Amino acid sequence: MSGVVLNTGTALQADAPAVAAQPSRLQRFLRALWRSRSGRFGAILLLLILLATLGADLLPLADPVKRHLSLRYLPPVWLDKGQWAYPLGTDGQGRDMLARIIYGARSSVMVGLAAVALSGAIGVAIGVLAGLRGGWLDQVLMRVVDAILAIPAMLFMLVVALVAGAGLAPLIVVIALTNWVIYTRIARAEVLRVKELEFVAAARVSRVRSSRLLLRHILPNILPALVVVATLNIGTVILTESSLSFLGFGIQPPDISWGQMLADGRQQLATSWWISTFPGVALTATVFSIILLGDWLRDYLDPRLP
Amino acid sequence: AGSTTLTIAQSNDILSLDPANHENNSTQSALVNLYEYLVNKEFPNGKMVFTPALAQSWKQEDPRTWVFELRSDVRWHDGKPFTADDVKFTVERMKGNPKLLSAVEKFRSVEKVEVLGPHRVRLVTSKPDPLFLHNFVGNGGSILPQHAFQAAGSEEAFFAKPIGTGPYRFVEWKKADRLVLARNPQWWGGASHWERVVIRAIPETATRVAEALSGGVDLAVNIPPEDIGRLKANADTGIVAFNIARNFGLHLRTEPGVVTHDARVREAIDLAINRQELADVVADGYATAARGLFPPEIPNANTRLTATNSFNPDKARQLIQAAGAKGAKIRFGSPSGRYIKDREVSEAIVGYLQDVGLNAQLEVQEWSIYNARVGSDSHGEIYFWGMGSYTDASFILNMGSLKRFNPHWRNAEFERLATELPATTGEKERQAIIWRAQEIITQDRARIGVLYPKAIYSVNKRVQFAGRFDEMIPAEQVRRA
Amino acid sequence: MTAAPSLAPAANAPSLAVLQTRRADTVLRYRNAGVTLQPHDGGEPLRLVRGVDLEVQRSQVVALVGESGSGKTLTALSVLGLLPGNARFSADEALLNGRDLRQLGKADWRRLRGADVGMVFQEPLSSLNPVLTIGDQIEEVLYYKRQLTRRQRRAEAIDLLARMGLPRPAQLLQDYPFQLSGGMRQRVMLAIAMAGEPALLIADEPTTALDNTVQAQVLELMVRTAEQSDVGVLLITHDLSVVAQVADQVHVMRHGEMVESAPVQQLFARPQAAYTRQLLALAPRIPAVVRQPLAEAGLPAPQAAQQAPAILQLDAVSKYYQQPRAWHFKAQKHLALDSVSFSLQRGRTLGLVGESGSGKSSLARIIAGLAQADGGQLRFDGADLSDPAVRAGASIQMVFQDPYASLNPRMRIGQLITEPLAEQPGWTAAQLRAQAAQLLEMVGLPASALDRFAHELSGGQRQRVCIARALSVKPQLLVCDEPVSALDVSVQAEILALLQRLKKDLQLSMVFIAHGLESVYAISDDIVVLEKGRVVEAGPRDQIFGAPRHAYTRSLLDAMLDIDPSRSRFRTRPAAPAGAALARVA
Amino acid sequence: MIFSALWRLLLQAVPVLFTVTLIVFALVFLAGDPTVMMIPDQASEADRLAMVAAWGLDQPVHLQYLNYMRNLLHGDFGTSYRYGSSALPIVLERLPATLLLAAASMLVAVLIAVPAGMAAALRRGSWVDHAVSGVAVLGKAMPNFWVAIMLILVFGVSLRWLPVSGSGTWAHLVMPALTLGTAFAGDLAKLVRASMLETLSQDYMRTAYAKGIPDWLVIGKHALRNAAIPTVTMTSLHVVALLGGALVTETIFAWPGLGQLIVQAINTKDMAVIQISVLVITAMTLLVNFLTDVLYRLIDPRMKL
Ligand SMILES: Nc1ncnc2c1ncn2[C@@H]1O[C@H](COP(=O)(O)OP(=O)(O)OP(=O)(O)O)[C@@H](O)[C@H]1O
Ligand SMILES: Nc1ncnc2c1ncn2[C@@H]1O[C@H](COP(=O)(O)OP(=O)(O)OP(=O)(O)O)[C@@H](O)[C@H]1O
Ligand SMILES: [Mg+2]
Ligand SMILES: [Mg+2]
Repeated sequence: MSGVVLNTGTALQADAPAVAAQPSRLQRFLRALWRSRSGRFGAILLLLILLATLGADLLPLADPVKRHLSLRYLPPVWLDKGQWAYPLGTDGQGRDMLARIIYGARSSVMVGLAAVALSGAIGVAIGVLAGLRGGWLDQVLMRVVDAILAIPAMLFMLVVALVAGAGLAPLIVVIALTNWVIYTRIARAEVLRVKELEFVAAARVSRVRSSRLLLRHILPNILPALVVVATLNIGTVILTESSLSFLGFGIQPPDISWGQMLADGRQQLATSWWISTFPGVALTATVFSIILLGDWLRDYLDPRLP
Repeated sequence: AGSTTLTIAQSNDILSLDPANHENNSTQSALVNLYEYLVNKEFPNGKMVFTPALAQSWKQEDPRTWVFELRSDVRWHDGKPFTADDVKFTVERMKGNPKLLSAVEKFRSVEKVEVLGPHRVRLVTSKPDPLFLHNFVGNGGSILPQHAFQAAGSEEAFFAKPIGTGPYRFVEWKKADRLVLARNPQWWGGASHWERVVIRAIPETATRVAEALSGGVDLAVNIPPEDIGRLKANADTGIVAFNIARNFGLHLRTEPGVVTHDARVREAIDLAINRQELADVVADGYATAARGLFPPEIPNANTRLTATNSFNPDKARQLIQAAGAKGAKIRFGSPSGRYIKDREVSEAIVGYLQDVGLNAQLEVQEWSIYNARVGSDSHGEIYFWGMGSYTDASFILNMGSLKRFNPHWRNAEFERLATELPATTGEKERQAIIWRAQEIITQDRARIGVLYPKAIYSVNKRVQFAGRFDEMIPAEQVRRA
Repeated sequence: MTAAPSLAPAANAPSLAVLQTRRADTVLRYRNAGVTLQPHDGGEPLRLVRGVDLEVQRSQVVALVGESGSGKTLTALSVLGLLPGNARFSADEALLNGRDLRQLGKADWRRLRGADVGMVFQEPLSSLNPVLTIGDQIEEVLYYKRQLTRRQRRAEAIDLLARMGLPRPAQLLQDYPFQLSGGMRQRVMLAIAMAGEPALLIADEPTTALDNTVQAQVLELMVRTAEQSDVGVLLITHDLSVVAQVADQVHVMRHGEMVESAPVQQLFARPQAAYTRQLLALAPRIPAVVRQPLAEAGLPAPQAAQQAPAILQLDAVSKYYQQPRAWHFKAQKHLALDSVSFSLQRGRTLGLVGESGSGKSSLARIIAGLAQADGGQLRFDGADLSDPAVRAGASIQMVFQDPYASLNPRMRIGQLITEPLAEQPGWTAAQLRAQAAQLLEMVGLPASALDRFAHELSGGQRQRVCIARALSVKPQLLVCDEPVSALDVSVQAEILALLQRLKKDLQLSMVFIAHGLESVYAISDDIVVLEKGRVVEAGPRDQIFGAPRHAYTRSLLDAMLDIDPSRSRFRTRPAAPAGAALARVA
Repeated sequence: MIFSALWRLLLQAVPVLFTVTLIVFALVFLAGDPTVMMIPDQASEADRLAMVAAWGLDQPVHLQYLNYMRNLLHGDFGTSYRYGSSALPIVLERLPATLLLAAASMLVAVLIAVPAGMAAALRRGSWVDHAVSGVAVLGKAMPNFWVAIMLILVFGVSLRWLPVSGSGTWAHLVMPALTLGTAFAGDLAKLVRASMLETLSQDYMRTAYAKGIPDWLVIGKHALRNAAIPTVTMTSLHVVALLGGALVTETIFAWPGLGQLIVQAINTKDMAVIQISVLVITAMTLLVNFLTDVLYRLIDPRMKL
């Protein structure tokens, strides 16, 4: 043959040092997070919220459910008649707002995390199944998804609350019951995309078992998109809890949640604004930080961006 | 809103234009402007009396027979005259249709209706009915036009554009938004006061208060005590607060196996509650502390059941100690937002119970679930109930209703009284039975009265309205200031 | 052979000299131009382009060549003031049509673009706005650059398209880019660039993505347009045969610097820079002898293939695709493969050629088992491949066109290449790793690559990984679907050499698909020519290349560009260009 | 393609609508006896049972469902327990208000988000970009009812510019539309920004700039239209979400939409009304999806129907 010069030498050696200096994945992740201004802000904010939530018992806080009928509607400390013992004031039952907000974070954050984890697991499993199998199974599952989307969440709520009673766990179940369809849709779309990618075809040619195809090739490649959706979804779910509280279906006393405080205090927004505003700020800050993190994650996981 | 329009904000939507097919006070409070009763109930000086309305007068020919003389100058909104046939039609319509919600309470004792003349009608009951006149007031009591039903062809068609005899004509009903009524110039009581009456449904309290403040409505019901200051401070608005036919009470389980089976525990619960503090602080003074189950305006209400000296936490602690129930878990069910301050009251009571050594736990439920639990007997040891719209304290002896609310409570004397009452006709004797029944049930603490709440309305300064014990809002009684 | 075949003496050198003296006709002149880029993350500024001298005159085609990333596009963009926001341009002199590019404001740039300089961008489909009609995209230039009325615009647009040799120009105005073929799109791009009657036309890799046949058409058109409209052309490419065919003057760039500038004949005949020499040496080519009639070349007449057993046999294989249509319930059936039959003998390589869309990939996927044939039969070693058991036992592997896309980005190279093995019982992790290292060595990669991810390798390295993976199970048949067309010239050469060596060492049989005929020639024993899903010609390589029988094969071969500047098919002034040029100037 | 798309719409609609009736029926059945909610306190158990029988609720559940479906196929959509009249008109009556609010909030969102998102994309990294992103996230993170009440307090009570609640005039629409629109505008602005950035980095944008035509034309014509597809997708999802009624917002502003109706129907277990509402929403959703597909096709000729 002619015209083709054998040249099997490669440039690998040249850039070998770069490999040695490669930081670990976690390090790279954290470094990238620190470099992004909004990502850093969101991470710190969320960390503070989580710390306060987990360490609430260690903090010198008042009892969040203890009523002081003589100290009702106490304004925050920087206003007239505010007291240092109740830095953020008290509500209509004379309970310490600061303690309630910090303890309330538990249910709100818990609902967000647990409902998203649960619905994510269900939704992804079904979506992957529909996307991989295709055919009639896909059609049936997708029609069910369409139907679920049209059925108001309230109806599920009512049934679950009747069967299981009100409370944190039923609430999580209900949100998961209506929320999984989001993940199903995204997982299915992603599977349909990924399964057409050439590396999947390559794996097929290599006669890779379907379980391996799923675990090694498909799942890892649909996960980034799902992780991003999930982070953003946590914020939405926390807001859903507050809407449900507004309708009387949220977390019920004696459990405390921001949504409940917000919904209860809305009547007093004009007279004792702090009762509804502080939980609102806490909730907004949490959702804000999660969205910021989610946005950052989206950029981080996008291979096209440096 | 022009000065000839009256706008009323209610806290829920009108359910139906059929006065016999809803169980909702605010619906009826709107419909009284459209339809009328044979007689009215008034509460001068805190006592109930019947006054003439479409019936000029009535008399009892024997314990089972009543004759009404009807007004002859009454016309339906379509101009046709009102006659005894309409009364017969109204009564018989109810008896023929079990789906009508008012059928469970209205005209049950009526055996037959005889039209004696165009404006005279006789009703015969199957047995003596001391509460007979109550049939002609309240939900289901509104008289409907026979001719218009026939002309419309179907009930649905009639209620699409209903007519009555009342001071205001139907104009438009936009569900979940507003009912619009207009002046009836031919009303028998003289031309009505307002050109237009608009009754709006504003479920969100904060919005209702905002509408009142901004002058969007003249009258707004269900104002929370916290907003009173704002409404008073506002130049155009003031408030009225008045007694109403409601009570807040607790229902306790009595069957064996639950901790409240022990009478001592039930008594301790009763003693632990500081009703005065609830009334003064939690309800901001807009409620009356009482152990009774009916406010005093209700006929035969036992006025001896007051809250005086009922609060005794020390004794309660002793009783609990004695019963060995210290730290016992008590589940306390409460609705939230159904009645004014319902949850706050419940939260406070749970606090009192904890103070005397019970491990009380609040279980707040959304209303429809809560209500279903009452029906299926699945609440915990205690649940909160706001009863209302009763006509007479003899209601306590309604065994059907008792079964629903206290399915496990048994008391031989009470049951004997319940069988004796229908046979008893004398005013005095009846009162003795009914008072005793109230005593038994509160002493046994199957039900414990807590408060008689008041209604609070916001009233724009351009109108005057004092509020009614039965919570009706007849536009004719709202006057330009 | 190592160098370009018999170069003609630099016949038109004097004429070029004449052209260069006509300074009045200089459209673009850069002296010591450079582009500096300030990275977003605040690092050191990068000098991406430096010391570039450039001169383009009317009617002259100046080529800018160089490997990928050498700064060609940046240099071109600087002429239009379209450098990225964080890039800075500097030069001792930068004149376009007499205007100093270093002192232009925003509005000046806008006036200059389209009117003084028009540009044709690299990818024809992505460079046209997908949601606007062709007419819209041309007419807006006519409106803003030449202030034509609506009626004039339409007439002029039709005229432009017609001049570009596009059929049905009036209807084309209503069409959207996706409705046109690659060649048509490229011509539309050219029409847009020419709509403002610019003095300078810049064409950035205008034919890289195109077929041989279409490439020839587009080049022809460009050169013709330049001549007729008296436009200077700056042509950017890395394909030396294109340069040889159309350029008058050539600049070679590497790492942002100009390494050599010379008239075209001189550059091909006497390359000065080492890099230029390397480029010329790597360019794949077909021996000139083959391109002459066989008899002339004195080659033996084509002979029938030896009677070795067939490892793969296709018998009337067909494939349909569904195409949905507006206003119809039923989708249209589209026949992508129409009774394709051929056989491949053990140990031989079969080259599959044909223009874009002729069904090559469809066939490859069917052979590899990624798609089902709708008719016909495939036999592997005599056994019917439609039998799942036979399919499971058939050791067929595939190498895909895009090495990056065919490697899972989230798996390490070591795992990737032994994945087919891991499916077989009896392999321990350590054994797999050792095997992986061995495979890497075989394809010429160091063991250090085992723990890397695909994105940490270069394109050529990735394709080696793909080959290693395909070879891990010691397949008997390897299907390669355009394994080199996405790669640089130098890398292409590497991969071809590797395949060649492995084939010999491992006794592989191969199906090799490419649209670069040079590489097919280099590697195949037999050739099958596909046209619209049908086999039009099949036979031993030298017979197909030397004595094509079918007209379609001939047209494919004719469209190949010679890497010899003296054999230009496009220049209309080969012998006496000076005269032509002078005549125009006069 | 239009035909087959319509055909596909029908083919999808039937199983979805069927599934919906089945799920809703099962849920309402599980939610328990509706008569409990209806009867007055005075009623006895016998009264309640009489009502159960009158409504046919004493039949086995599968017969109830079959009965319901048979009536449905005969065009009888059932009777509302709560209103005592046919359920279909009750639901249809609420549709205009719901659609009006959905459309108005969509308009608000688009009018805010498109310019904001474009400005952010065109000045990527500048203070405009940061401001848009910040406000967008904030808009999403604030609970709807909080925003709604604040709007009422400011514009209704303090400034008295707008009517506090109700429906009827355009002025009534402003605050509910703002509440829903701004919440969605945040998401939409971020999406517009992202797709704008994506579009701006495309090769054809360079071609457009290289033509030397005015910048507004490059942005407004070449970029915006290409960035429109994801925007349309998201907007249609938003509209679909609002079809079910914006419960919270409707309640606060006393807006007589489907959301309030459905909540009340669920609370009273008003089977017929729940069924029809959900069926109507499903049908509307499918229709919106179809129209979205048609719109895609108008924007981008490459889209398949
Ligand atoms: N916007 C940019 N930001 C950072 N680096 C860039 C940018 N544009 C180009 N470069 C870098 O500048 C160098 C020259 O790029 P250029 O596009 O001019 O190369 P080229 O010669 O046209 O290559 P090819 O043949 O691959 O098109 C490359 O290293 C490229 O990575
Ligand atoms: N999945 C598919 N659906 C519909 N049509 C298809 C599909 N795949 C290929 N085709 C059509 O089949 C024909 C052959 O396509 P194929 O990809 O095999 O061509 P090719 O020869 O590999 O072309 P290229 O050189 O451009 O890769 C083309 O007309 C193509 O449009
Ligand atoms: Mg380039
Ligand atoms: Mg191909």
